[in-house]
Amino acid sequence: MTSVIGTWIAAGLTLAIFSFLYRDNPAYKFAEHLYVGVSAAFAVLYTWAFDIWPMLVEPMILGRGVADPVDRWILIVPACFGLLMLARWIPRVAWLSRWAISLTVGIAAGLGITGQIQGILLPQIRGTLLPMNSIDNIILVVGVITTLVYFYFSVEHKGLVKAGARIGVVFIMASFGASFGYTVMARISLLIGRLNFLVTDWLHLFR
Amino acid sequence: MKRLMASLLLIAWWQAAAAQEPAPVAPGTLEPPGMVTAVDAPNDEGQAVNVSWERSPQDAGDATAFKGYRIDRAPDRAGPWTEAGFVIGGKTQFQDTGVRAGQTYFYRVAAVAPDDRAAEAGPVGPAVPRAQWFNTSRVNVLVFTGLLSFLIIWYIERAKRGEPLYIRKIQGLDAIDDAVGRATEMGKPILYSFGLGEIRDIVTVASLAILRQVAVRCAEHGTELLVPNWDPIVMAAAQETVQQAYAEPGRPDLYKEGNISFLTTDQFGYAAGVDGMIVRQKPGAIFFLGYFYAEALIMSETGHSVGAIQIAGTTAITQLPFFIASCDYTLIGEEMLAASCYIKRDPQLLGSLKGEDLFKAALILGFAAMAVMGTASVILDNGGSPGLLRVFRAIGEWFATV
Amino acid sequence: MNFFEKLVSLDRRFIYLSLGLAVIIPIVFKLVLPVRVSEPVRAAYESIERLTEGSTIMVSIDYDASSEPELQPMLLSVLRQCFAKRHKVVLLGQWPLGLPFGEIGLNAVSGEFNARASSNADSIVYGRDYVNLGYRPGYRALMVGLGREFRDFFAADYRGTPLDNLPLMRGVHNYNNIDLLVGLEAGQAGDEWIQYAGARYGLNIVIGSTGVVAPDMFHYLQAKQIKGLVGGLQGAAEYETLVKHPGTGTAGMVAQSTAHVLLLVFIILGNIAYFVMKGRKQP
Amino acid sequence: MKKEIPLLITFLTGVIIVVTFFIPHQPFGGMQQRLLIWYSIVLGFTLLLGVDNLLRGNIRRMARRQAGWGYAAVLMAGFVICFVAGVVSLARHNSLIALNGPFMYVYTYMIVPLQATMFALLAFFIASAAYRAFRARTLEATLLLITAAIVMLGRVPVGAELWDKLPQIQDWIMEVPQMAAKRGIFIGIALGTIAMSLRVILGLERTYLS
Repeated sequence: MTSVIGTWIAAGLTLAIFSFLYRDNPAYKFAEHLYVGVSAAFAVLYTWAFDIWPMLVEPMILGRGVADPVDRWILIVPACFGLLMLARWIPRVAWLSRWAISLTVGIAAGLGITGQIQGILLPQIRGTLLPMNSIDNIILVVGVITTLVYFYFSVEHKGLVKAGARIGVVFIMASFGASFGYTVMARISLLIGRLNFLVTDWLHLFR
Repeated sequence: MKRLMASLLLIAWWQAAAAQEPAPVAPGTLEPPGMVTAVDAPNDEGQAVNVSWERSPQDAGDATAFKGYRIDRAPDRAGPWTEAGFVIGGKTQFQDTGVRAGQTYFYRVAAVAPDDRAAEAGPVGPAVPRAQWFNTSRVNVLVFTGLLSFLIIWYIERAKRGEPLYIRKIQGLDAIDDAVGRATEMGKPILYSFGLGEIRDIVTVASLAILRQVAVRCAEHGTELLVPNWDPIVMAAAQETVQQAYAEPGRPDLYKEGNISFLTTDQFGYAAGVDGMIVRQKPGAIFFLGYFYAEALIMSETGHSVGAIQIAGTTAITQLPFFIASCDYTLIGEEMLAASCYIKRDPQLLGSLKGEDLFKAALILGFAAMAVMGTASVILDNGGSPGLLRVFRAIGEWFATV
Repeated sequence: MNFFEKLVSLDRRFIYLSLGLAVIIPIVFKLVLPVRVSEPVRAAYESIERLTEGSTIMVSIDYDASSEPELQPMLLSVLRQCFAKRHKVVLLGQWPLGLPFGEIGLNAVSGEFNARASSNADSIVYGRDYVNLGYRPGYRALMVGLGREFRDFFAADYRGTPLDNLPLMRGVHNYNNIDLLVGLEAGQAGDEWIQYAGARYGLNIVIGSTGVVAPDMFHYLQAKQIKGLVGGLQGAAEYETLVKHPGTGTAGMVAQSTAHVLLLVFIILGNIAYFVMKGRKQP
Repeated sequence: MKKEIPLLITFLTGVIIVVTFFIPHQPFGGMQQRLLIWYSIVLGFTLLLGVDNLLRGNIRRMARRQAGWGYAAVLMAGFVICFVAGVVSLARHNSLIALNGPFMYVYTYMIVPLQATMFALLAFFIASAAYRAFRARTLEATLLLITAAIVMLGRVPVGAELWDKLPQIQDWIMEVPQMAAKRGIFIGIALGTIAMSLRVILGLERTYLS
């Protein structure tokens, strides 16, 4: 029974959002605000259940799963940084949140440098070192080179560079076209998913 | 003749089949794995030992006939043994992370049958886990890190010293002045959106530089400039930028703080809000410069429908097709960053762009050279001299990451 | 107003209505078309199929309700294939709003298998055959950190059971103990898995992604940074074909086809109208 | 003080992460792991940042009976329902995502339909945008249109019914020319990211401190 009620709620909300297609209206606004409220509660619950509780409360306060007292009490440092992040809520000390932001930005930047080199540059360069013994290889290498030429900003685009950049644009546009086709596919899939729900899960309740 | 061939084939097949047939083993026999080795895991903190072995003859890929391998560890050849781990059949390696640096360890590996009978091989050792001071498998990353850091920092320094660094002309930029002019002629406002970028996104920083340019032109012509925002922090930065820009041609009186507004942090709420502004105010020119997600399409299509001149720019690859289709000019990816350098002449951006460019030049030349070398080496290899091919492959291998 | 002028100023609600019909009619009548399996999807399937029975596979739920129609069928197919091969599944998530989908999927597929099972050994049991670790914030930092020790981030599973109390996790400490990662991606997390777990630790990765993300994955595929790629609802349908268990992916393919054809017709009409009108303006 | 300490924190953490990438020996290896754990913990708090803003604004709207306060009440009701359901789930089932808990009920019947339908709207928007905006105005746009058409047809079963070569052409476009351009673009983005990260660590780039 509860799932039948649930399905009706879900169907009602789905139709409320779809009603936006006709024009903006109170049903849509209702659903939209409900969504924002619900997802805000979601953020609070998740921070507690998957961050503060298992990563801080359990190891630090309850001492579960940590053998070394150093490992246990050093967690005060990230706990303080986490609280500093929330300093944004109090305008007078909002600047303190910069400390916490700096920590995340510094670590992300540090990971980014070696990560981009090891994760993108090296393997992608390696994948482009190819002999010109097939049409595909030729097109591939020409495509990579001319795209890079297009994004080369510190020489004037004339002569050979201009020709290269022109070819680069052709490749770039073809790739955007492909992205467009795939994106269309994705968006239609989402619609199929929703209409599928309405037809199979909700309408079959009538039968 | 045919018959002879057939019988020959038959014999050959029979012999092959006989060769493949395993040595007769009594059912239920369990033989230990072969060739067990245990060595310190390279390039680590000294917290692991790599144990490897050859498969037991009974380990033939059938989980019902063979369970796996149990790896035992002991501080001495004589024991006492403790189980370090267990892996399924088909595997020939195990990394033991339950060890301490500097201690001595011995290992044995047991083949285990489904009924838990075990046949042990070993012990082998001693293996001593040691910490390394440099991860030798990451030399290539170090070389690239050093090279790139040097190029970028060096060019930033040069740009800071005021050395002029050339940046090519970028098409969409001239269009900015035209667009502002057109909107002014028509007596319509201008709308500028950062999309859903945060202040720490590089593209938002670049967009602020372009906003400044747009704002200066607006102040000169007395055109109204609307900047609806998704992020409150970006909004604050935009207000500051526009206020300064209006002072530049001496029109601070025209600056209206309310025009640079905060809408909502909800994605579709923001899109609906911007759409509403476009439909009501019918801006003559619209700028979408920043980071965009799915809302890009909704907003730019609405802009197109009111006939505004639209200039877009983003590093969000997935949204670029929609901008290209619905906008008059689109700055693609890095072009957007270069555009901000072109306008602002900020030594940091300028210098790092130049450094990146130099690296790109090296890549282009490298790719071309390797293509020639690869082709030549394949031709030579077909001609019977594989030397060059080996060199070609070795160069490729240098870029391997793991 | 002549025909072309009308065409140019077509009410968008007319377009909305025709698209709605193009999608809903095939769904109501449950039309099906045969699905052709492409190479990247087959490669993804094979990389799970070729693993020794009982291998450990990690599945990352990096999507939420907004792309559930595309990625959930992939999750179900992958789980069916894994459980049929008796592979162990370790599930976790990088998108907070998506984790429940992982739990729903595990529950549904293990239920299917357990309904057919006759003994405990045949059943799919939590803790022995699959584990749900849950969600932790951190993205790339988490991915790098797991390369050293899972327990530093997940001391316990999502219900609070310590990892060492779960038989499956007892021997799992880092990526050395994971045979394959299946990343189901609706955004950046896939790139991060490839760059921070794949390139750094040599973790084998298969990506299932939304149609939006898929085109940005082919360069990884060519450089062998990923073993296979399942892209969008079509990819999901192909995977369903391979595991011989048609689901919502296969069912959606006719609607997908009609919608694509309809859109192309609109694009062509729009262009005809555009060129006719342009021609008239320049007498 | 207000800027120096944050800059120092960024510099130190960034440098430690880069250095420990190359030096596995203690104390470096352990230091890296510790920082990564801290990052994960601190990042979780950012989930909370928007919540306060949102709630405060809406409570104000309700209290002052401002225009649209009814919707603000809906928003608050949504928050309270979901929050209570989550607390009950945690208390009774020891897990937020226990399938029979009230939180999953709210998730399945409210969050999923709302979020999924919001995104499903995009299918309609893309259709009307395709009709209105996708014109072969320039050579670039034409090229984009042609590739898009091939991919859209070749990617679905109907493509093979129309012309059996279409799926293969589609595969080839994705795997060769499309991939080549993306590789170029992503190499560019990687270089940009590296440059940005470097400037951030060295304290040259400070916009994130606003």
